This record gives sequence, C-alpha cells and structure tokens, in this order.
Amino acid sequence: MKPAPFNYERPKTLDAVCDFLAKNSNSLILAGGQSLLPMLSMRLSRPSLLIDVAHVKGFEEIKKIGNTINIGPMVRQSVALESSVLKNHLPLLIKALPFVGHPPIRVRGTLGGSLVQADPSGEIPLVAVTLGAVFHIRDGNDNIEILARDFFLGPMLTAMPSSGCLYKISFPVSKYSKIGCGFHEIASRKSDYAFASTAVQIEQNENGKIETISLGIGGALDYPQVINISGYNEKKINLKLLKELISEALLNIDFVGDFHASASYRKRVTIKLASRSFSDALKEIGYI
Amino acid sequence: MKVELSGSELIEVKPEDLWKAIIDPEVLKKCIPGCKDVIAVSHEEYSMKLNLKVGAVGGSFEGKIKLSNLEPPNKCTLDVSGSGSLGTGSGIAKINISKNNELNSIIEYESLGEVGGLVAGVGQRILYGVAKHLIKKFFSEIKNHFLNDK
Amino acid sequence: MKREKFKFLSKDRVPSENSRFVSGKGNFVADIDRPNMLHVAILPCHEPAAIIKKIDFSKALELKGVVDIVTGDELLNAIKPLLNGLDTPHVKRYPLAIKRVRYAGEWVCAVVANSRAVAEDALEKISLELIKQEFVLDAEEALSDKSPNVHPDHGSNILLEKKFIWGEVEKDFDKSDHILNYTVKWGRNSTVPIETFGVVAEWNNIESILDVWASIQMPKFSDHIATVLGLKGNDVRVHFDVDVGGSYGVKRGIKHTILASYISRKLNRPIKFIEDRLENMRAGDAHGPERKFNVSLAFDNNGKINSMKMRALDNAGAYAGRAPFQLGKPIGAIVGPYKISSVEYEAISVTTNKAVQEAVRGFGQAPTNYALETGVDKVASYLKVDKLDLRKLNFIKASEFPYTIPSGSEYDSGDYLTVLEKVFKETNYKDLINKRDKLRKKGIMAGVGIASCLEPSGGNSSFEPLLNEKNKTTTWMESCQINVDALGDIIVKIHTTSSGQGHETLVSTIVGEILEVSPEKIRVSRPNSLESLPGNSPVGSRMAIMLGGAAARAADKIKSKIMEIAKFKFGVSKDNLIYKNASVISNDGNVLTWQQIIDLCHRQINELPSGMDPGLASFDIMQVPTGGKLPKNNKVHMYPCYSFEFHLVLITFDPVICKPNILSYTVGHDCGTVINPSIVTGMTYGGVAHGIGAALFEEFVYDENGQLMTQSFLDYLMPSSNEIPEIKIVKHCTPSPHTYFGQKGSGESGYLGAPAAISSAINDALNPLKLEVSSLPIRMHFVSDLIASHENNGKFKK
Amino acid sequence: MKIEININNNIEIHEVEPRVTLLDFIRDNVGLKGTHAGCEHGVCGACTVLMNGEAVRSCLVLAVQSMGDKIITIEGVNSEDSESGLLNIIQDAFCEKHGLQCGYCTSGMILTAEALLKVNTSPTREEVREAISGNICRCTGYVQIVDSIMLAADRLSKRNTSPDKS
Repeated sequence: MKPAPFNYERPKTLDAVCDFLAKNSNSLILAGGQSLLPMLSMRLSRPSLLIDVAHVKGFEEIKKIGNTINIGPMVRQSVALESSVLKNHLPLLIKALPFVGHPPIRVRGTLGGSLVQADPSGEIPLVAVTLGAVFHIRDGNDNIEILARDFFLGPMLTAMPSSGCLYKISFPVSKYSKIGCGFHEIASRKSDYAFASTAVQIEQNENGKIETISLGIGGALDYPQVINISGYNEKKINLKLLKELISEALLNIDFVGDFHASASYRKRVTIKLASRSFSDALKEIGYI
Repeated sequence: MKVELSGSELIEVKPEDLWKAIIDPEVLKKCIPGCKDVIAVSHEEYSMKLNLKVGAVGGSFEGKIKLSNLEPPNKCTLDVSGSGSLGTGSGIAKINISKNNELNSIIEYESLGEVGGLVAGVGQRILYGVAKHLIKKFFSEIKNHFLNDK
Repeated sequence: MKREKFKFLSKDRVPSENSRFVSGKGNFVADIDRPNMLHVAILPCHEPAAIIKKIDFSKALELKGVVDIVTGDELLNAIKPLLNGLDTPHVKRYPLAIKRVRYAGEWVCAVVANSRAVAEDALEKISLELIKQEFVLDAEEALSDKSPNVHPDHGSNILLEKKFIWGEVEKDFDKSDHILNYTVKWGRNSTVPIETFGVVAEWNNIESILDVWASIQMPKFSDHIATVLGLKGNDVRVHFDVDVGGSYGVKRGIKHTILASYISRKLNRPIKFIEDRLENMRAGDAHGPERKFNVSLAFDNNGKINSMKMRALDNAGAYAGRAPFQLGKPIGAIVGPYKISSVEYEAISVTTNKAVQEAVRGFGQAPTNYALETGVDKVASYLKVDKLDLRKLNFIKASEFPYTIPSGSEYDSGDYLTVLEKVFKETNYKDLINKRDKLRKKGIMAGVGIASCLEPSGGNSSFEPLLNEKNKTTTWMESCQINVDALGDIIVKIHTTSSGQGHETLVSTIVGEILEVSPEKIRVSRPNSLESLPGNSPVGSRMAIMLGGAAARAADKIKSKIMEIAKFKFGVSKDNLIYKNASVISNDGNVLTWQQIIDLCHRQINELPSGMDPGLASFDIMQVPTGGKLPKNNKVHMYPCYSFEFHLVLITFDPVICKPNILSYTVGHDCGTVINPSIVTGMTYGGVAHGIGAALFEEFVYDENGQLMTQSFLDYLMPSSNEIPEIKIVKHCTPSPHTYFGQKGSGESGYLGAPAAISSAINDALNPLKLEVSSLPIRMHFVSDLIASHENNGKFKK
Repeated sequence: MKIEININNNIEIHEVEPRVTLLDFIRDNVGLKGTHAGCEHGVCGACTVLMNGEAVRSCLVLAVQSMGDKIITIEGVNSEDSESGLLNIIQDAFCEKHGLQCGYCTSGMILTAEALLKVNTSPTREEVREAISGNICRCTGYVQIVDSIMLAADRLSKRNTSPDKS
C-alpha cells in the first residue's frame, strides 16, 4: 500500500498555491492529509502534484473581526479545540470536534481539509452548514464566496472549482445574548464514520425569546443538510413538539443505508439524536 | 456492490434529437463525467476511456458500451462494462424516451450497476451517493448540450 | 509437584519478553533486511469466478526496477500443490491462481521489484483478460446440484460431509418430554492481527539451502515448504527467532512462503513479501469460520438435556485450507460442560467463491460453543426456568471426573459449580438480575447474559484421522533442549516462534522451578528448524502443557543426572539426598554446590560415575498426554485437558440506537495450575475482547456479487479501548491429572465464551418483546430495526 | 527530494521520493524498526510517533511534510526520561503490568501514553481509554494496558512531586 508517484511543493503564499493549481490540472491540496494519505496509499487518489499548504502565511490563524470569526484552513482540529475564541463564540464547533477521529488524527487534521474533503459523515462540514459558515475561495485571480449549504453536493463532492483554494472560513457570531447548542452522533465505535449526527444551535434574545433554531443533520445523508424546522413560533417550544417537527421535516429526505446501518435505522436515530441535541441546547439556555 | 438507480428527466428537445444525441459518441464524450474518449467500434458498440474524479479520488477506466433492443427513437438498453485502477464496474440501463409535448421529451432510465474491486471494498459507504451524483451530472450535461446547441 | 511449594510458578513475575517489546527491539519479519533483497506485490483478480484467458504484463516488465513477474502457469510446472490434509485430490491450491480464479481478491500474479512501491506501480500496468463464470457464495446453495462447482474437477462443492452418531440418539429423543429446534449463524470473522503476514526467503545456491524468516504460527512448516518445492527437509532452514505480531491461529502463510521461496530460488536473491492490509484482508490467511448450525435439543420437563442433534455447515471458501478440520476439533467438547448422553453431529464443509478460511483461535470451538449455549438459553426460556439453574442442573459434577462424553473424549477434571460460586462472590447473579430489572423499568433495554464452556487444550491432531481415514497420525509432539554451560549458566532451546504467549517466560519459569534457579538467569533461545527437535507450534492451546511439559521433563533429566553424580560422590543412596536451591545436600550434611556440579560435568570426568557422559545437557520430546490412539468406531479421545470458563454479563442499550453498553463483565476461569498469572490473565482479557468483536463488530462481508465489502479497517471493525469494558477475572484452579504441574491450556480463553455470553445478554434484553437475534455479529441497526418493526414498539419508545 | 528531519535528536538527511511516508522513512531510510506498520491507512495506530511532542500516525504523514518537525520514535523515548538509561517510567510500567503480548502495537501505545501523560499527569481510567482508543490491540483487551498507563502516571506524579527522590 504505497502511493503512486507525485511531486510535492510547499508554497508560502496563497498566490503561489493558486499558481501551482493553475499550472497543474491534476494537483491536489494537502491540508493535513489525515483523509488524503489513506487515499493516496490505496491509490484511490492519484495527483501528479501535491501542494502542501501548511506553510502558507495566515492559514493557521483564528481571528474575530466584528461579528465574524475567520478561521484559516490549516487550523488543526486539536488547536481549534483549545481555542478560547472558538470556545466563546462557536461552542457548537467545540462540541463537535471531539467526535473527529482520534486524538492523533486531530493533531494533524485541519478544519479546511475536513471541509473540502466533504465526507458525508464529517462533523466539521455539518457544523459549517448548521451555523451558516461562508467559504472564501481563491480561484486564479478571483475571490469566490460560497455558503456552506451550497458547497456540499454529494459524498466527497463539492462546488469547489477545480483550481480553487479555500483560504478562509468565516462563521457568523451570534448577535443574541444567549446561545445553546447540542451535538450528538452515533457510530459503531466512537470515532468511526457516523451513522447519523445532529447539530443544533438555538439563539435567545435578552428577553428570553428564542430567535432562531438551527438543526443540521449529517452521516445519514450524502452530505450534511440544514433541516428547516418550522411551526414552532406559535407554540411554546418543548421536546415533544420538536420531535414531531423533526419527524415531519425528515419525511421526504432520502436516507442512506449500507451493511453497517440501514436507511431506516439512520432515520430513526437521526430523530433521536436531534431530540438529544435539542435537549442539550434548550438546557444550556435554561429553557428546560 | 449493486447500485440500483432509476429516474426520469425532462429534456427540452424532441425525442428524435435526444435519441441522436445519446448514441452519438461525440455527445457522450462530452456528457459522461470524466470521459476522455468514445470511439464507435460498430453501430452498436463503443469503446470508452474515462478519467473519473470524485473529490480527491480519481482513476482511469477503460470500457465498452453496447447498445441493444434498439427501438429508435424511444427505447434502448445500454450495457456498460469497464475496469481500471480503482476496480471494475458494469451495468445495464434501460432507457425510454417519450414525447412530453412538441418540444420536450422525457427520458426514463432504470439501471442496475455492479461495482467491484478496490473501490467497492473500501468505499462502499459512498458509492451509491456518488453514482447518483454522476447520473445527475450526465443529464445536466445533456441538457447543457442542447442549450448550447440552441 | 504441589502448588504451595512453588518458588516461581504461579507467581506474578514480569514476562521476560516484555523489555524488548517496550523498547521497540522486537525482531519482526518486516524488520529483517537482507543484502540485495527484492520486494513482492500481488495482483489480485476482483472477479469471484473467472477463467483467466490472458495475463499481459509486458508493460509492467518494462518499468524501471521491475525484476520479474510470476504467474500461476509458471508455478504449475515448477511446484506441487499446497497440502490440505483432506482426501480431495482435485481441490488443488497453489499460491497463485491456476487457469481460473475462484474468489474476488485471489492472487493472480506476483511482481518482483527493487522496492514495494515500484512493484505496486507495476501492478497497475498488468491487464487481465477474463471470462466470467457463475459463482456461489452461500453454503446451503453450494450444496445444491444446481450450483456451479468451485472446483469443477472435484465434482461437487462438498469438501467434507460426515455424520456421527454417538449413543442412543433416537431413543433419547423419543423418551424426552420436549424437542426444540433452532438455527444460529456465526459470521465470517477472524483474529486479524495488527501485523499482517510477512516472509523473507533467501535461497543460497552454493550451499543449497533456503533460509526462511516468516511470521508464522503453523505446525510442520518447513516440511510443507520442502514438500511443495521438492527440496529435502534439511534444505529448509526456518528461523524461529522471529517475533510474530499476533496470530491467534491465522498466521499460516504457507502460500506466501512458497511463493517467496520459489522466487528466491529462481532469481537467487533474497525476497521480502510483507502483505499490505488490502492483500491481507482479501486473500491473506485472514478469514475464519462462517458457520450455520441447525440444532435440535431433546430435554425433560425438569430441564435435563438428554440428547442433541447438530448439523454444522461451514462455508470454507474457495479452497480447503484448514476450514474442514475446524469442524473436527469441537467434537472433543461437543457437549460442552453438560451431561448430554447422546449426540448426532453432522459436519459439512463446502467450497464457495469466497476467500479461504484458516485456523482461528479455538479452531472451531467458539462457534460450536455459541450454538450450544444459545440452545441452553432457549431451553430455559421455553421451560420458563432460570438459565443459570438450567446450566447447574446439566453440569458434569466435580465428583464425576474423569468424564467421558459421547464422542469418546475424556474430560480430565473440573469443578464448575465452585467456579460459579466464586464468580458470584465477585458479581452476584441475583443482584445483576435486580439491576437489570430496575434498568428495564426506566425504559432501557437490559439483559443478563451467561455462557459456560470448555477450552480443550493440549493440542493434538486426532481430528485429522477422524475426518480423513488415510491419515494415521497419532503423535503431535513438542520438544525442548537444555544445556548448562561450563560457567553454570542455563540455555533452554525451544523450537517455535512466539506470537505473544510468552513461551520464553513459560520455559524459563518451569526450568527455573525444577532446577531451583532464578528464571531471570536462564536464557531461552529459539534456534532455526535445522537445529531443532520436532515440534508442532503453539496451536490448539497447547504450549503450557506440551512445551511446558517437555521443558519440565528435560529439566528433570538434568536434575536426575545431578542426583546420580551426588549419589556417586557421597556414596549414599538417593533417598538420603535432597536437591535444594540448585545444590544437593546429603542427610549427613555434605553439600554439592552448583559450581561443583558444573566443575564435575565440564572439567572432571574422572570424578563422574564411570560411563557417564560429560557435560550437563538434556532434551525431551514429549507426546501429547492421553494421545497416541487412532479413532475407533468414529469415536476419538481428542485433547488431554479441559479448561473451564464462565461468563456473566450485563448489557444495556437504548431501544432506538441499540448501541450495546457492557455494564458488567465477569469471567470465571479455571485452567488448572497457572504458570504465569499475568500472561494467563492477559490472554483471557484479550480473548474476551476478541469475542466481543466477533459478537458485535467483526465480519468479512461479501455483497451479492461476491465482492468483499470489508477490505480495510474502515469497514472491518475491531473493538478499541472504548468498546471493551473493565473485565473482572475470577480464578480457580482444578489441576489436570495429566500434566506435569496440573496446568491446562489458556490461549483461547475468553474468546470461546464471550460471543455466546454477549448474544445471551442481548437476547435477554429482547426477551420481554419476544424478539431474538440468532446470528453474529449483532449489528446495532439489526436490533433497532427488529424492535421498530415489532408491534409493541410504541410502548418502549421514549 | 533531499530532506532533513530531526528524529530522536539526530538530523537525518536522506534523498526520498515525495510519496514516502514518515513511517517508511523512519523504517527504511533511517533504519529504526521499532515503529510498526499495521494498516497503513490510519486506523490501527501501530505506527504512532511523537511529532513535536504530540502523538501522530506516521503512516498519515509524508516524510517531506515533516521537514522542520521534531520526531521521537520508540527508540528515542527514553533519551530524556530514563533513570536507568534503559527503560523510562512508562516502558517500565508496561513491562511490570504486562501491558502487551505480541508487542506489535506496543511502540504506538507507549508513544500515545507519552503524549497523554505530558498533558494530563493524573488521568482517570476513562481518560486513558479515550486517549488510546485510536490504537488497536488484538492481544490484551486493553485492561493491562490501562493498568500500565495508570501505574506510570502514578509514578511520574510521585517523581515530579518529590524531586529529591532519585
């Protein structure tokens, strides 16, 4: 199990990265490599050039600018997990990260790499979709912004242009006084590809009114999706109602099944995990 | 691994034109995702080269397309088989083109594919989703083809 | 020897192998580099059945660094088929596919290159022209006349079909109050060591000798190599000082070794072939039993089980391998720890278009135990009696040993009820049931599982003549050599590789015990096969008994010589001499020290009794205790010793998610006298973990097209530290009358009962819903879907 | 490509193809055989090494990526931290508690334990289980491995709190 031959470059600027991408149509970006290396070793992936972006200036930064958290694509998952900015402003991401691989994977694995990899069971893509992250991509001389929920098209399939490079991920900071969140997932063994995962964030204003509810589901579908939960404004929110709303919202969604987990199982579990995630979120804002 | 897919697409072109397109090597080459080459070996058999890429996964395939049960411009059966660095693939697709109205056709397909080798053995989790996506892409390219024609 | 007198035995001593492993100094086969060495990679064929029309490797040969490409056609003319032990001359197996492939992943050709990476580059440039053939995957279907034959020349898919009737089965069925029929399935799983199989083969054409370093656990390995390659036995030198990175049965590697050795001879260069994980999972010796059991139990109103009919149908895969014999060994403990007076056993092994099965921990015993234990649970459930009480009622009592079971095997010793009592002191059964009931009231699925079973140990091969009448083997020896050098230091030689069972510690402890020398001072050496005495490797849970036995007997011979010398020196009878602390003391106060003994033996032959040889050395070749007989009337005494284990488990799960949570796991274990407690304890923990894997996670899954869906560790799931609970082990010792110290085997412990216990617990949890699962592995979605489709579903949903 | 990597405080300079993993570099180029290949696709953890003090899987890193990083393998693990010069406290604890059998996963386990005990000096058994959950062991059922790491943690904390004791 040895990779096929390829060339290797480690540019220091985004321009240089884009230059390599433009010049070589069969190049791939190496952003940590925790998913890419197995694919290379099994020869499922056969780039002629690997562009290691670990040394690109600014790619490891986490910054809060105004109401936006900007995250560089090379921020390691283990670093993100310890980031006080992320702990304060993106608690959902902090709850999701421990489910990503095992500790040694998170030391090397990056946020950007995980997003572009677009594994259907990826936790970070699910959080990005749920929180409405925006991906900033440079393609040649063009800067493109793609909303997370428009980015993922299928398993490992994204709207990334073939010569594009993700250089920044921005997450909106909640404008409300309180946020509550919950993240739950189930796999055969902890850290396996999730059969189903659910991410919930609830925002509450200073008067205690719930302003937004976001539910994202992953693992059970071809790519992470935001589930529109409607019909809660009129009534008081409770778990029973939410569960009904979730079940209703999932009615027409095509779940994926395989020998590890049937589609019907994934659907039932998604409902159950979504309820748990809601329960956590509502508890955090003191609603229940 | 078995991959069963069926569906239908509305294409804004007459059945006769659609029929011509889907048996035209040049159109197939343009519309099959990753296709590098389609050569007609005979009226009913094409050889094909693919360079498929799904995210970071990619590999080359060589294969054949055989047409049978031809009932122009409505029906045919496509028998596709190939192998390459990622494994083997084969499948049968039944195609039915019908007239929707004067300008539109509906193409219905029922396909049963088999994927074997490495990609089935390590990627079974995502194969179905990828296959769905590729078929979707094929039809959107067919639609693009007619749009550009206009 | 009495236990309480042990100086080193049964004491918590640090195994001597440990220090080299914790410092990264193990000598694994992948670590061995030879000058001018070449590397091999394998081209698999991904069709389950096809005729090979053409292999075009011309482009691959052009690649820089590629030295040679070998195909099956080449091997066909150069070597003999691998040996399979059965009388099936038309089921021929070679390292590479000959003319046709019979399972997806089968090896078609081998590329030899300067590096493994280049060899893999070349694989991509080989093209195969194939004619697809019909294939069969299911064992029942393979039995049918309508199915394609995996080996057309063989004429059917049946490798072995044998029915045994031991005792008055029909009579016992007639007289019983009830009969219960059931089917259970054991999924195709295996032990999947973290080290794949590897071999380095080096032919020396000047000396006509083949050196082999391989990560093996296999009896008669060098004989097999020599036979297939047409060499003399003394042309093959297998190095036993290789550390093996786990085996638990599967590290056979004969086809790998034959291939590498053949290439080495052909090219006259050292060949290294280390399987990668893909090669290993598809077509290495990675797969284990896949078995379906149809069982009928006949029992009385009070729960007494009188008779059993068992049909075991095994899906051997494409070639014979060791699969058929894995139906044979369980005959030695076919009734488990129970008094069942008669048994009908039908063993069927069929070929299918799946990868070949090899030996796996327990050699078929774990599936059989699972089938039997599931039945005992079912009888209890049917009669509405407690499943523990039912077991107690049917147990063979301590006073009844030695106990001969219907198939002819004699159980040596045991005290099952005492083991249970001890377990309940650690984890009270009633408390566990109460805990379960409390959890159930909270809407949690909860079940208590138990399993009691035996580990036949002391590895004999009596199942071979039983299943193949042409085989007349009655010996399955093991040996050991001891030399005390001129400085008085002890070297013990053992003639096998070791894959984590601590053989060096085993023999140094035993020799140290007998000679009363600290085991730390004893060096254990593992020479090559040319410098070795005959042995049969650590199969069948035999090394404590057989290697330990041979070491003890060899040490006794040293001691006897010393006593002879002392007798001569002091002119007194043996009764007046005591061997103590490596010296001999006479009752009149004379002392012959170790140093003096060494001087006499190595330097002063004139002081030795006349005719006595100089030096102080011995060897022993030991026959399996109680062995040595051929089967008679289809009955056979299988193994000498029977260890006992009792598992008690509490499992909970959410009725929707169904992820099993093992809240409590206790094992009672009686393997007689324990040589090294931390080794035995470790193997039992490991065996339980391995059994939990088989019960819940592990399976080589084929799809309906014959494709292996689990070619990597992404889909073949082994338990991690998160899935294995804190296991409690409760020890008891019923010594075996047949072994030197009363020891029994323990290498398969845990694995033999854990799958049955886990299944028992999950079925107990499902029992209130009148649902059950009867095949392994028990996947979460299967249980959840089962519950969901049940009409009572609503009231359990929370 | 010519690359320089600091392995066990030695600067290793070798000519390698970019496709060579850090695992193969350590074993084949540097010749340190204590780092083991188990699955080569990042699941089993047998190839774990320390990179800048943290446990990583050397099969999931290319050698060329590691230029500038400090790698410690099992052969270098006792260099800073051994009283006898032979085995360090964690290695000793694995011996004593028999936290191994065949020894194949052991290097990876010990390095994972090193990384854990650097950041968490007194872990609970649960934390130890979580930390080693990416390292598959087929022999031990993990119990004695957890015992070993707990013993090592205890000894390390005792040593660190009583500097006089040597």
